[in-house]
Amino acid sequence: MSGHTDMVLVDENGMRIDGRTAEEHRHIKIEAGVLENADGSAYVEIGKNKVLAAVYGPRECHPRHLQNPQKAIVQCKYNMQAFSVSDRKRPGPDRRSIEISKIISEALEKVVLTELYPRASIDVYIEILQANAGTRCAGLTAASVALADAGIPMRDIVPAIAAGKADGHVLLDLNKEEDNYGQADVPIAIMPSTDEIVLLQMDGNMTREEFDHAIELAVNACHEVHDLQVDALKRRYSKPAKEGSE
Amino acid sequence: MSGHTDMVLVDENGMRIDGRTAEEHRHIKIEAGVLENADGSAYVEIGKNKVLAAVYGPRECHPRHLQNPQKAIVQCKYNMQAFSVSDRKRPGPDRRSIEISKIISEALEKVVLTELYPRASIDVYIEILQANAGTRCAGLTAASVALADAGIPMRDIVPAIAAGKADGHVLLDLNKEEDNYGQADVPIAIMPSTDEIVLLQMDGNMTREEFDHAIELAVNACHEVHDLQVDALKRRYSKPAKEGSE
Amino acid sequence: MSGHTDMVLVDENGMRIDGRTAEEHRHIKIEAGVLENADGSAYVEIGKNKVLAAVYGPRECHPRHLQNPQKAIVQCKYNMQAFSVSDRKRPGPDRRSIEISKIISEALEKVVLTELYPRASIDVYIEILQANAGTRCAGLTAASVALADAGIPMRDIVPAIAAGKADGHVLLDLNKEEDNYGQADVPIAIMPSTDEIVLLQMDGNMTREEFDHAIELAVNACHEVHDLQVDALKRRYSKPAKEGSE
Amino acid sequence: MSSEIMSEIKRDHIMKLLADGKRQDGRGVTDTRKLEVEVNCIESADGSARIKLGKTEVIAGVKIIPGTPFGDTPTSGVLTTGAELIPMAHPTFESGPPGEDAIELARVVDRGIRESGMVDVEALCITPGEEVWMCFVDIYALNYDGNLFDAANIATVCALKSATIPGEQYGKGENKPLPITCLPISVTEVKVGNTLIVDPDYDEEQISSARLTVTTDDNGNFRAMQKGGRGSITLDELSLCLDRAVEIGAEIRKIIG
Amino acid sequence: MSSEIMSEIKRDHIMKLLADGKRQDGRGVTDTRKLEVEVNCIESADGSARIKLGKTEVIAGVKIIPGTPFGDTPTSGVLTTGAELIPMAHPTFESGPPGEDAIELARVVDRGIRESGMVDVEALCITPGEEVWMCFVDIYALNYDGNLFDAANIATVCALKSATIPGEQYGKGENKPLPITCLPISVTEVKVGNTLIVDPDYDEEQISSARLTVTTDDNGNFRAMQKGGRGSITLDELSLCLDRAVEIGAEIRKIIG
Amino acid sequence: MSSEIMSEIKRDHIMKLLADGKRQDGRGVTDTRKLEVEVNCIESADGSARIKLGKTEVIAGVKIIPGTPFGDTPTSGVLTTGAELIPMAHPTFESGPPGEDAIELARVVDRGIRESGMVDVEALCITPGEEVWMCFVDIYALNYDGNLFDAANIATVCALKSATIPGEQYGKGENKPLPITCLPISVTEVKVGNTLIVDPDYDEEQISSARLTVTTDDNGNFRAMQKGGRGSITLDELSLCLDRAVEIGAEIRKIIG
Repeated sequence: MSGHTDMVLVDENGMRIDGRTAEEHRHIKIEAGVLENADGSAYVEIGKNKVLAAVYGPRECHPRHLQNPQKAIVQCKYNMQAFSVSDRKRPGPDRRSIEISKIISEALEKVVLTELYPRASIDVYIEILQANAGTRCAGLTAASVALADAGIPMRDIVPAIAAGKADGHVLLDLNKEEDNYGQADVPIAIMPSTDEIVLLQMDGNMTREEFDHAIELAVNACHEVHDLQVDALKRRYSKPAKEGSE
Repeated sequence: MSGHTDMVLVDENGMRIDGRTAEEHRHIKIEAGVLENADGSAYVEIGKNKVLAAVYGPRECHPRHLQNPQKAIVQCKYNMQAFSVSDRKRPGPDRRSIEISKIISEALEKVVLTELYPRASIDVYIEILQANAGTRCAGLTAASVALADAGIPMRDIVPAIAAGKADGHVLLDLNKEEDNYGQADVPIAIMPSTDEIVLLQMDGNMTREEFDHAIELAVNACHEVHDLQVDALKRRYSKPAKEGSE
Repeated sequence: MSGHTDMVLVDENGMRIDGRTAEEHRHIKIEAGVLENADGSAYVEIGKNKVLAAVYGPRECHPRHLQNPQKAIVQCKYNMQAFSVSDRKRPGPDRRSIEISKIISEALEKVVLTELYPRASIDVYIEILQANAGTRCAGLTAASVALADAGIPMRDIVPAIAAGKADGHVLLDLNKEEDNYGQADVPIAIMPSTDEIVLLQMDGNMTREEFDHAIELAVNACHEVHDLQVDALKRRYSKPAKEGSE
Repeated sequence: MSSEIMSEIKRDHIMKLLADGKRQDGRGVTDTRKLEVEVNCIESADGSARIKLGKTEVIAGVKIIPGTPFGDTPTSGVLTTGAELIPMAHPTFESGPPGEDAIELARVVDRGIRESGMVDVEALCITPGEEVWMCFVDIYALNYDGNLFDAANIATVCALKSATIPGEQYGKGENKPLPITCLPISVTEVKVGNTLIVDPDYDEEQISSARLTVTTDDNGNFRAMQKGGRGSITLDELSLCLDRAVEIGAEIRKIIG
Repeated sequence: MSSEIMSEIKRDHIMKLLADGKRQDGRGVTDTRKLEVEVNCIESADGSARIKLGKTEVIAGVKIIPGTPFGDTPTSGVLTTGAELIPMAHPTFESGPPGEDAIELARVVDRGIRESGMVDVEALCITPGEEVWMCFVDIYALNYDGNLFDAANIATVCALKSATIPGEQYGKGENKPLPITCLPISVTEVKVGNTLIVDPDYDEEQISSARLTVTTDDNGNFRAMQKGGRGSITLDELSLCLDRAVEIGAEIRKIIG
Repeated sequence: MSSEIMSEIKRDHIMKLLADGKRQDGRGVTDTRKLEVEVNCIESADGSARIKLGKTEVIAGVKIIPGTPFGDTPTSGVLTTGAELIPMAHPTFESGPPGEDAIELARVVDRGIRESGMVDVEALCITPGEEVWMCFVDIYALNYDGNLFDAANIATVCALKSATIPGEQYGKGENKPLPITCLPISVTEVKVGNTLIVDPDYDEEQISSARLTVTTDDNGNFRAMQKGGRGSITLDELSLCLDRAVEIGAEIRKIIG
């Protein structure tokens, strides 16, 4: 959020530089069951973001001292591939990806029925193949589908999307330019059956009115994302089972 | 120890740049029981040095392979906070702090009745908030008080102080300038009841006579430090117990 | 392998810059039982390469999860000392030494009768004191002798040597200049009783004919190296036992 | 008595109190603990503050050093925030490089400072494209009894507010105060059962399901938020948190202002 | 049924099939699996390829960035290859820095590319001694079902072949294709019992004793080899591998060429 | 027989001998072990020495490389000392980055060299403020049978004494000997029971309570000291150690001088 810019990100007709209105999200593509070895997997594109998620588990929890005798833990690792951003990203976890891994793990742990698998670990791997603002939401969206694809019982399938502010307008689903030169970003994830929030961050500068509007846009859009998640799972189950799982 | 300098560190009247005589130590302030969670703690100022020490234990020893079936081990970690020195110190242990942690651990293990707690660890954490020559002695002085505050049985409460040489004079308790531009530094810690040495280092250039004089100064000053340690503990025990320990 | 050079590495008489013919290896010196503590050890010089190898084991395998209930594992660590190369090498394993450690471990595991020592580890340490092209072969040659010196039953004692190509000629046992400015390098190790290959790498540019010739040279030379290995062990056993092993 | 039974009893006790709107230490659900601030306590730092929030104790120090600007912001100073949960502060904290908790803590504090523009980074330029002041904030937890987010935020804000650019030390002009534009204040609440409580202590954090930190600026605008914990919050709860963050943030700003 | 018994049964099954020259998935011993290549799938990369070799799936991306040449090669661009066996790809892969398997994989792929001169590094010079293009190849295993060596080699070759030098992005002239001189192709075989089989799947690798990777260039010359595994290969077996590497390498080169 | 009982028996044996002023290997309490020194054994180093002190064996190598001076000492060369306790040297040594024992060893050796001014670092200046010779000493324990401190000190002193500044290799003038001003020698004693013994072997170190290393220069002045171990030493014992360090140091200096 630089906040200081003369860049026109929304024109006089309310049109954004990629042709969207304020309340439109980018094109979303979701596919379930895309990897052979993982117990569950999903591929998500949101605009130019390309994300893979894979789930292994419930399986034995490593390291041991993290085991919880009452329930499973969800361990998510979010990773940006070296070529996914405009400057090459040095391999290995940085502080940003450690934080994102933590909040996605927490969001997923709310919806997974962890009490069914004491001592186990449910491992979620999110790989960002291409990043263009919104990867944590794309990653969490993909992870939820991968968990469902793995047959892990959940209270809800979690959709995530960001709203934000750029050029003084509250906008849904910021793209890279809006994120770089805009004034605020609010990624959010909900349980669609209750609209309860399981992930929320905000940075930038927003009045209460702007923020309330952003949340409204994002919650509505989350329901759309959720429909696409369910669609992807339906398509997945109508396909013949993958060869490896016979 | 650069040793090469034209700097006048001791004037014609034997007065040092901070107004002390050769045999005077800097102002010392010791306070016991300064942190809530630790089993014992102490705060020490010696001149511009500001040091916190905390003790946890006896408690289970990690990592396991360090356990001694006959007695407890003392594990000290000495750490300089990033802003404690004039150039910012990069966080994390460096070679100097690893060495200091080792020799302080060894000094303390001599006085703690470790045989009372087989397999246990007594963990001592020394944080240097502000450094101005003499932090290892200040840290060990604080650690001893923190151990006593934690109620851990000891043969003696260990005081530590350095003597050294600057501008050709043997001096007690070098300050930063004397340490930087002087000719020798001799940190020492003793058991005051027997004057046995539990910590000793030396670097620089000293004749036997100079060294003997330095040791004499430092041993005498150790007894003064010890009195201040005992005072601090008396004040501590005359205070009402800390709230957390009711 | 730069491959592009005007440097004359082989003269019109087929003579190399260090006076060897194409099919000659550098001077080789092998000594067994050179270190006191190790269960077995060897020192090898090949030209200007100077290499020490030490063996500890069979002993308990660390880390535990590497234990194999059916047999011992061979764990080799190849290390270049900081001063062994013309630029100082930074201490600690780099990617090259990790790869070399792996392929030497695999080569040795073929010949050691690992099935005699279930769950154990046989630890092989190779230290390069001085490097001059050919250290991995010198290291493996030394390690084999050290294993025999440790009394560990083996199918064969493994010799290793490289062949290569420089200045357009297929040459045995490249020296530093031939390696730097040559066109190919083929390190190889065999079991001399059967000529089976247990280590093979190649990089550079070779036709099939050149490669076949290189292999022929190297396999023949391996037998010579093997004779020197056996000699060293004979000398070792005719010496009085080292004091520490009484 | 096992620690599990202990924590079960403690949980019941806290929940029972909360049912009557009360807390272990006598506070109401929106009351913060006593705040004590000591600024410029570390002379070797260019700015520092040691603060107590109840029994939670945090020290933050600022070092300001000339350095090279980032290529995409050639006229901006650089602001970096690190936090360490040193083992001195709590028996469960371990030695070693910062773990995910310390990293999240530092990043949430950093976002509040950065996004509010508290430090005027443009005024930290020495020579455009070549040299700028780099401002390192290092935060250490000294004693942990809950709500490190707000304690670290307050310590950082106080340390920056009191900081001096050490021009003379580096031959870069005279010393002058670090240019400060506003005071971003975070307010953290946790959800215990269905109750949101402000400035939780350790026990309350342990039994809470979700956490929300909301950072506001002097105008009551939102500058940073972070939801944490393995629970959820409803939209109504979010709204309540936002109201409280503005109100309580203003009170804290008055105390340290 | 224990995994050991399972693997015993699997081994017997595979060995029995091989006795008749057959394999689990119906291939003959010299047949490679179906190869699917998608190039330039990643717009943020300067070149990329995602490939499937049977069920083994690998993505490789190239980033090309201006940098400083090495002192001993002032006019040469720099080529760097890294590989990660991320835990997404197989239940036995673990998080963390590359282990010995990933390092060996990256180095063997790197040697094939480097020694063949596939990328004309002299053409990557911007200002001699001062600035050259640095070419980073990053390889990620996405799904591991054996023969990562060949899969990673193919993905890398395809990614480099499709790569563009991003001159405009850095104000260093116009964009142009990365200069490619040849296509080095590796062919990997493993030894199961006394049979050498090409392009092994996971089960075949698990029961194999030795592995040989042979990389050839467009002329059928040898550019890199790597024997792996705890077994041995005879000179005759080596000869057979070399023949096959030339022949099969040429076929693969045709597919991706 | 368990290793604990073994060590109990060994301890009794050593203590009984010491009561008569004798040691396991026939030495008196102030006798050092046989010293063998081989200098310049490593041609790739700019100076090197491999030494044996009884069965303890250490190699030290020096590399001298042009580099940038530290800002506060623009005309001084740089001296760096590292030590590794590689697993080759003893069954209890482990692979990995230097632990606290290796770090203490390197730092004590370094202090003796540095504080004595053995190497004339002012003579290592190439261009003031810009370029100086950097002198890296790397020490490896090859076989550990006690008293690595003195073995490492001797190896380092011999390696430096034999070192050449490689001016020609870097086009920085002709080769010349590293300028040496004196020979700092450390003498290490340990306390077993109430007896101080010089140059302890492994068994003696194992049962000792305290260790004292004293480094003297050619004039018999003290340059560095380090007390180690979990025991104490009296002021009288200290005095005795200092006397011995001067005397024995002079003998060793003669041997290697």
